[in-house]
Amino acid sequence: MYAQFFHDTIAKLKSMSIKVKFFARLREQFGVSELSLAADQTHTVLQVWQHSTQQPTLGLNILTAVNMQYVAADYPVKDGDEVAFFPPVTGG
Amino acid sequence: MYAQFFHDTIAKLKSMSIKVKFFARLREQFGVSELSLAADQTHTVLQVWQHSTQQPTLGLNILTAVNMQYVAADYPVKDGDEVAFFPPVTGG
Amino acid sequence: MQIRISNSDLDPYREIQQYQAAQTHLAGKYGATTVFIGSMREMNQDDAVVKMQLEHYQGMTEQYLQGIAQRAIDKWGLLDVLIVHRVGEITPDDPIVVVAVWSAHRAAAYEANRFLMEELKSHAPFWKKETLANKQTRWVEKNTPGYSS
Amino acid sequence: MQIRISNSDLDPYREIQQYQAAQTHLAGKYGATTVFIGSMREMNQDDAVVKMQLEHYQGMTEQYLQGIAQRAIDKWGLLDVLIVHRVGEITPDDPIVVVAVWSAHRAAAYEANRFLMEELKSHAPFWKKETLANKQTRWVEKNTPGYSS
Repeated sequence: MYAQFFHDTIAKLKSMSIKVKFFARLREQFGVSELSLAADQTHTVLQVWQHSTQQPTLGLNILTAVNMQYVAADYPVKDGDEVAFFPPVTGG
Repeated sequence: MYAQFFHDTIAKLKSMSIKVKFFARLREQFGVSELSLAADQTHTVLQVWQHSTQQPTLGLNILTAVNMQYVAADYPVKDGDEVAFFPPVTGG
Repeated sequence: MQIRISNSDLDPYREIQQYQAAQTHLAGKYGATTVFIGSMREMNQDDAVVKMQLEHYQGMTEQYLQGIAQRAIDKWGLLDVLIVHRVGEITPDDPIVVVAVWSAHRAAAYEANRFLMEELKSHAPFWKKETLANKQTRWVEKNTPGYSS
Repeated sequence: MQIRISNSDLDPYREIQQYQAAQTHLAGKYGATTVFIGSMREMNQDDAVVKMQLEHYQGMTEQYLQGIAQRAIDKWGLLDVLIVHRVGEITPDDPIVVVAVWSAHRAAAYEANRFLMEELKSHAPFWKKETLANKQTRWVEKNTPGYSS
């Protein structure tokens, strides 16, 4: 019982926030590569963007990923997720 | 005048025949890789084939070249030409 | 299959040779190997470029490249795939990416290699920041087309 | 451009590296290099093959390959082309042909490389005679298709 309580609490503490990442031009523009958001403020990728950048809209050419998978702006975000925003990719 | 005569004669001697080459399976089949034909017996690639192999027809999959360029069986052959016959190519 | 992100100088041909030599399952099985090597040019969009910073999204990049390599292996029945991509600071003539594909026959090797490069260029999270001869810097935000019209 | 017929063992990656290193005009100009390497497989048409004799029409082969290399350079504006083809006796896993193309951009490099291999396979005067595991010999008289349907 006691062990279960600790297990649950640690799991909660670990996942009580959303990790937000910015890359390349966006990282420079916002002056930050990574920040944490409280999970209760956010329900979609767009809302994560709004809360973390204070910008109402997400530029059409900005790419979005949750847990390292490409997703659309209306994708639901949950506790412990890693959400990333970045400009068009130019590898190779 | 004299020099011109020698020049013409040497040119004639050098080119009084047609060089015939066989490759791969054809070389093995006819037991010869190269032979010479008198130029006056032959007018086309097909005739070169007939005279050098004693076979009346040229197999459809046999490739023919004159002076190292692909040509058709009715291509005219002249003194000094190199005529080659070979099976489908399989390089690479 | 190997996917590798390299923070230091790449020797593309040695990468391939060493990888191939270690893949004993390949010996005698592959009839076709295709290789693509992308290298840094000294000019881009009519400007002289003196250096370039290559950034990537660690974790997502590897996962993405593994995904496309596996898709290519499944789709074309490839024998093996190697992808090595450079990150960090590079100068003109430096290799940026190596994609090598081993296959029984050439059609699969050509098509899979091109598929991998198009997917990598379109979706793998890498970014390039150029430093021009006049010291200005700029983010590259578009690629050249992969298929000529 | 270099066209070479080799009667001895080929080290394909070293061939490319050495050739490229000698082409100082390439430095900083090429963004894309494509390579095709054809190698001998231990199986052909469901039979185990122990060795192979590669024959060519000396003179015509070189002339033909130079012709297609020049056509590719002209058509795609390539920076350079290297073709090396093995002749003589080889065993499984040995390289048979190397085609390398240097270009500013990748579309040209991919398309030209494939064009060169298809032309080489269809028309360059080379022939293969296989020796099977049961000691039988046979001339190969058809190639696998270059484009998958």
